[in-house]
Parts: sequence; structure tokens; C-alpha cells
Amino acid sequence: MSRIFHLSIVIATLFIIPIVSLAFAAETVGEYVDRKAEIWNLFFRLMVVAFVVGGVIAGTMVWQVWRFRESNPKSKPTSYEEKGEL
Amino acid sequence: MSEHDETIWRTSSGRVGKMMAILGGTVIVGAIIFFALGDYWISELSPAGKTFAGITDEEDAPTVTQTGEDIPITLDFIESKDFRTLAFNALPGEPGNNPTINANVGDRIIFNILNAGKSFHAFGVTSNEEGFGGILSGTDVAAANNPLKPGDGGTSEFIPGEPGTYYYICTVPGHREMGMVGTIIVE
Amino acid sequence: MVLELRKARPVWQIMFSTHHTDVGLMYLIFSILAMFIGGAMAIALRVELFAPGAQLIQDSMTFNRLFTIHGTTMIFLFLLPSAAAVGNYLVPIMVRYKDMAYPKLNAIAFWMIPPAAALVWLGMADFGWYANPPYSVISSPAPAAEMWIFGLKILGVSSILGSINFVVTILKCKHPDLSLGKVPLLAWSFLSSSIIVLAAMPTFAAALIMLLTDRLGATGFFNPAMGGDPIAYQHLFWFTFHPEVYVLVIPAIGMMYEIIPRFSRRPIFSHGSGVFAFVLLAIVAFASWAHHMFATGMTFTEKTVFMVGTLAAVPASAMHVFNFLATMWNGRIKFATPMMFAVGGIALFFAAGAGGVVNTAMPLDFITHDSYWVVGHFHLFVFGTIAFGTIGFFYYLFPYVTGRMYNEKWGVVHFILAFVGACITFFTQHILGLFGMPRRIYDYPEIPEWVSMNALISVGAMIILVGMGIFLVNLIYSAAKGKPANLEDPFGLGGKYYYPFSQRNPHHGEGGY
Amino acid sequence: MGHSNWAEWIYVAVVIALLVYVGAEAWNIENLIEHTPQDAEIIKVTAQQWFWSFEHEDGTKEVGEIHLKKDHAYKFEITSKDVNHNFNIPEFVVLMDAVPGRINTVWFSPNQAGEFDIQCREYCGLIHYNMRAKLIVEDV
Repeated sequence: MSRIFHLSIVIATLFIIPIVSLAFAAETVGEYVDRKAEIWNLFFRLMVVAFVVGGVIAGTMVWQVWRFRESNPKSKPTSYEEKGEL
Repeated sequence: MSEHDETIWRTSSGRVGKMMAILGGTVIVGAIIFFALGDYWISELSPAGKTFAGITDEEDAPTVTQTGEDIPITLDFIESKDFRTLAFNALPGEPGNNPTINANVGDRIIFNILNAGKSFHAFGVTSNEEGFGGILSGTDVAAANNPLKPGDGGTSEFIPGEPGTYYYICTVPGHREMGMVGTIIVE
Repeated sequence: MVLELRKARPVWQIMFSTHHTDVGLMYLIFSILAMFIGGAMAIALRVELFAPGAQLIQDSMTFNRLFTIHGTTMIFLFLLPSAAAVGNYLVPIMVRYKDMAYPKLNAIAFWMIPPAAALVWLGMADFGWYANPPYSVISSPAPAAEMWIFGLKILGVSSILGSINFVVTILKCKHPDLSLGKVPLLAWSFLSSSIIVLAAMPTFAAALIMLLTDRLGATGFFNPAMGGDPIAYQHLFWFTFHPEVYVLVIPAIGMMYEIIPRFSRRPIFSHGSGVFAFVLLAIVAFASWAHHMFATGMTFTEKTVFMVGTLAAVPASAMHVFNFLATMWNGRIKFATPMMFAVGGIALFFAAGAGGVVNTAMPLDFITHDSYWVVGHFHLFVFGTIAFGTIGFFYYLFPYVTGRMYNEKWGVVHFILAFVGACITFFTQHILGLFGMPRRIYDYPEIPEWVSMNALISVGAMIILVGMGIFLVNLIYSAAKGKPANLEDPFGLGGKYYYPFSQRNPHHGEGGY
Repeated sequence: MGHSNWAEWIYVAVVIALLVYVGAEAWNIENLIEHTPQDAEIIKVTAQQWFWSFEHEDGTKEVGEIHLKKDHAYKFEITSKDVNHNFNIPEFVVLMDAVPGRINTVWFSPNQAGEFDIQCREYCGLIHYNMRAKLIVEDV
């Protein structure tokens, strides 16, 4: 348990530190921030995250629906059914 | 507790039919009321809206002895293709754009209005030099909140009581600034 | 109909009954009626937008009135009453009480809805369902706007009365042997959503009165011409109506909590985390309202606060999804129509939630705000998640309400059409929003991407229409002539746990159900 | 029940980590684009039912279209005369509400010459659908 906790802290740090340092980076004079590029880049970065997570969740659901359907040859009564606890 | 030995019909064709008749009847009656009065529900502006638009109730034109002379005027609302220029009768630069009307005190100017454009318009005469308020009563055809739809039209009259410069405009906010304004010079 | 004697009662006796199942039945019928009326409006809008230029609706006034009343109908007259219907049927049974805590109040709360609906539908105001001033103060025509304001006022009171009833029923009338922690999750969902209503609704009630006096010219709270601030209204409005979104979604999740374990033949994975997530959602619901207003000129700090508040709602929702998936794991799932709708609803719930995270990421609001992205996003929520859960639960309740079975085959067809239609319609709307199409427009220029995507969206809406038509015919036909259901186990799941049936109506005497 | 919930805790931790990432990214970018350059030229934008008018710093006024120079910074001061509107240039992701009685600002620097659409994104009445203007960016 604690190992997982430490791991998540490390991962979070790896993500956060570069971002915070970027945020406070000085702006060069005379050149303007390209608003359009910044916003759309952020959008596509977040889309990558969203689609990866969405893929995992949708994949899990599709697999579950396929595997645990009643008509699947491998399906067997749940332990609760057998004990009549439903 | 949940044992029951004979079937109890909870719903039957007759009862479903009755229910559908009640629901359908209500909806049909409601629809008739709605469509019969459809335009009534949107026929007025709120008091705050009237104040904002500068509409006041008392602005009756003073009664004047009519000269008996009628000036019929036909005005069509038209729009440029990109909707950014609006005008009466013809676009700016073309002949007949926003015709100037000359009249004498007591003449009866009869406006024949047609919305020949694609958006909404409404007609009125005002003595204000800016904005869409101060419409003289009796001169208006439709109103900003219940405007003429494309293809609709109407007539109105204006009998000037005092000499001066008046403007006939589209009372839909903004349209005057975009070109829908013409002058009436009264002597 | 429901809990019927051997001899049928006359209709008026059902209508003026105060028994929770009878009131529930009226809520149910009314909400289905409202769903079809609101749906017809949506179809009219989609036909109009199929191509540039006027198709069905000849002027933008009618279009504006239609989208306003479509939204009002779907939220206040379909989703809220449909949740109330389910709650009325099941909450008293779940907490093992004979009725709702205040039966007469319950009937009054229902009977406030039809007159309010008449006001809203007859007037057909044109200011969008959130009635933003100054448009709603100075520009929106009377008397339609006043009728809408009064209608919403009545609906607000009705939903407050209904919520008081649920809270008291659950907290005070539950069986002494039943600890609060053991109360089923569906009842928990009604408890938390009712508490949100009680906390949020008074704000909107105040805002409506202020809007009315503003329109009459007596005050100028929101009228800049009189020194008022239109942004203040938006704060008041969204303080009520962002939590209101959770009021709609929480009962739908509760319904899924009822359906999914039953059809998976396993108990819920973690009752405790479900309760925790409901309570958490009810609290963080109040931390995010101003994310609807990022474009009104908020400062960086304000935006940051509300972005964080919005993101805070995500873990609670994610816990529900985890709970559902973990419940289905190792189950033996029977895919009857209710289960299909529940699973489809979870799938779309994720997409809707991810869209919400994108909306609230501050700079992305510049892309998505008031565009079709937002339309797609909240329709995924209200149709894809909430209506899916609700419609699935309508199917689930059908044998209990009518004593007959719906046609399973057509139910599946309905689900497939609704799911495919929802994906086509609402995902395309997201993309259309990225191409910059504003919402609430009657006509649009001939930009090729806009034209083709709008056509596709309209086709998707037609698919949903066909599915809903099948649903309607299935409901009416099966209620009249369907096969009699085995009320102890109508779905053939092999257990006697279809417990809506396990309660008799004490008002009906011996032999009555 | 009596089962352990460790899987759920990991899952919740992952969700929270992702949200922190999203929030930090968004905060960072917003911080970057929020900062208006000193030399940005101010343009007053006035929204009205249902058209846009613009006033440049030197006092020239334009209605329904606006001419800007490429690679200059512009700061729009947006207000409205009647109801709420929303000033939007989709191509450059510029978007800000026009609220009567308030002045909202947003800045951008066009890095592309050509003609672009300006539209109203906040429902404002009958001709909201056609409340459009043209942005013309000139190459200098």
C-alpha cells in the first residue's frame, strides 16, 4: 500500500514540477504569445488523455459485457445465486 | 405476502384507451388555445422594455386641420446580400435609396410598407435624430418586439402637426444605424 | 392501474388519491407526456437546422420560443417529475413505510405541475431556458415571459415540497430496524438530491421575483439602464442550476444502482462508497456554479477557484462508475432492456464527464463556450445518462405499474436506436462546436463543415425519434394487451427480489395489491 | 460485503492525479495568455442588437467590419448597449461577453492575413443568428 502511495507521489511530482516552472518562465519582449496555438495545443493534449482513459473504460465495459453476459459459454452462476442470497 | 393465486389485471385496453383519450384531449385543447392565441402571448413589451426603448404612451400627434392632400409613399425594406447594409427601396448608391419626402403641415402621408428582405423589420416615424425611440403614434407598422416577417407588410399614416424634420426609420434596434432611415421635411 | 383491486377503480379515484403509488403513477404519465412534447420540439428544431435557410420554421421568433420551451420542458417537466415518479413508487417501500411522510403534500406537489406546464407551454417565452437579463428584462415580449416566470415559480415550489417529503420520509419514517447506512442506494440518491434542492432552489425563487419586478420597471436589480448588474442574475441562477444538474443526475445514478446489481445477479460492489459518493456530490455541487460564466469577464483567480471546484466533482462521479463496473464483474448479466439502458448510460456518462472537464479547463472555455460543443456535452448528460437511466427504469417498473410485460424485442430495438442516435447526434455536436458554430441560432451561413455536420446531427435526431416512436407504441400496446407479468420475477432473474411488488396497498383492503 | 476496497482507492488516486494534471495545465496556459502586452492597441467594441461597431485608438469608427494589421497586439474593450452579446472570432479563439454596463477585455495578435468571421455567441434575440461581422487582417 505505502509503495503505491509513494509511486503516485513521484508520478505527480514528475508532472507538476515542469508545469509550474514553465508557468513562471519569463516572457520574451516583443514577441506575442500565440493564443490560438496555445489553446488548441492544450485542447489536443487533454484529448489524448481523455481518449486514453476513455479507451480503457470503454474497453473494460465492452469486455465485461461480452464476458459476463448470461449467454457466454463460460458464464456460471454467481456465488450469491448459489447460496440463494439474492 | 407476495403470493397471489389469480391474475389481477392492472391495466386493460379499455382503461389505456381512456387514459389516452384524457391525455390526447388535453393536449389537443391546449394546442388549439395556443395556436389560436399564438401571437397574443408575444404581443407586448415589458414596462422596463418600453422605458428602455423610449416608448411612451402619451405622444399623440396634435390634431391639425388637414389640408386634404394625400401623399402616398411605397417603402420596401431591403438588405444587402451580407446583411450589413440595410435601406428602403434601394441600396445606397442606387437611385431611389431612402427617398426624402417633402410635405406641408396637415398633409396626410400614407405609408405602404413591405418587408422585402430576409430578416425582421418594423416601421415608424420619429423626430429623434438618433436611436429607435420616440415613435409617433399611428405611424408605426409592427414593432421591434413583434416585427414584420419577410414578405409581410402594412400601412400607416402620418399627419405632421408642426414644421420640422422627421425621420422614417426601421424601429428594430440597430437597423437605423445600418441605413434604414429616410427624411421627411415638413414646411 | 397500479396496486389494483380486483375491481378497477374509476379514473378520478386514482387522480385524487394521495397514495404514493397513485401520485407516482401520475408523475410517471405526466413526465412521459412531457418527454414526447419536448421531443417533438427538438425534432422541429433539428428539421429546421438540417440545412441553411428556412426549412420548417419560417421565422426566428418561433425557433427561439421552441428551443426555450424545449429546454424548460425537458428539465422541469420531464426529468424532475420522472425522478419524482420513481421516488414516489419506491422510496416508501425501500424505507419500509406505508406511504410518503406527507401524502397530501405529495399530491399537492404533483398537482402544481400541470398548471405550471400550461403556463410555460401556452406562453412559450423566447429568452432561452436560463432567461438571461437584460434580454429577459427589456427585450423579451410579454405576457409570455411573465407566464414563464410564474410557471417556473410554481415548479420551484412543487419541487421544494416534493423534496421536503422525501427527506422526511427517509430520515424520519424509515423502519426503526433499518439503519440509515443500510437504506438502499436509490433511496439515498433521493435523500441527497432532495437536500440539494432544498439548499439551492430558494436562490432561484428570489431571482425570479427580482426578474419579474425588473420587467415591471419597479426595480432595476438586473437592468443596467437602472444601474443594475446582469451578472448578478447569472450568479443567482447558476447557484441554483448547477446543483440542479446533480439533482437530475443523482436519481438517475440511483436507478442504475437498482438495475445493475439485479441484472448482474450480484449485490452492489460497495454500498458504502456509493453513499459516500452521493453525499460528496451533494456537497461539491455547490462549489462549481460559476464555471458557466467564465466568459463574462471573470478574473483569473475567480476562474481558478471555480475550475478547481468543478474538477472536485469528478472523483465522486468516477466512484459511481467504478462501483457499477465492479458490480458487473463476475456477474451473470441478463441483458434485458433496463440493463441495456443502464450500461449504455454509464458508457455515455464517462464521455459527458470528460467533456465537462474540458469545458472547465479555463482556456478551453474560449473554444467551447456557448458553442455546439456545450449543447452536445449537456445533451450527453441529460439524454445519454439521465434519460437513459430513467427510461431503463421505466421499463423496469413497467410490469409493476401495469401488471403486464412490455415487448422485450422492441425494447431492445428502442435501446439500439436511442444509443446509436445519441452517439451520432451528440458527438457530432461536440465536433461542430469545435468548428465554431454558436448555439441557439436559427440559421447559419453555408460553411461546408457546418452544413454536413448539421445534416448528420439531424439524421441522428431522426434515429432517436424512430426509437422513441417504438417506445411509445410499445408502452401503449403493452399496457393494453401485453402478456401478464410474473410479478415476483418479471425478468426471469431467478429470485424473489423484484421488491416493488412486495408491498401491498393498505388503502385497498384485503386482496388488494 | 466484507471485501477490501484497495482497487477502488488506487482508482480514485489515479483519477485525482489526472485531474491535478488537467488543472495544472489549464492554469498554466490561462496564465500565459491572460497577460496583455504593454503595447497592445486598444479597440473599443460595442455590441448592439444586432450588429457590431468598432472604434480604433485614433478615433476611426467601423461598423460591421474591422481592419487590423498582422502581428500587432490588440486589446478589445467590449461592451454592449442593450442586452448581453458575446464577441467571438472563432479562428483566433477570441471570446468575451459583451455586457451592458461593463467593459470586458480580451487581447490577441493576428498572425495570419485574410478575412475572418466575427460572430455573436450569446443568445441576444431575433437576429442573433445573423449578428456577424468581418475581421480583415492586413499584411503590412
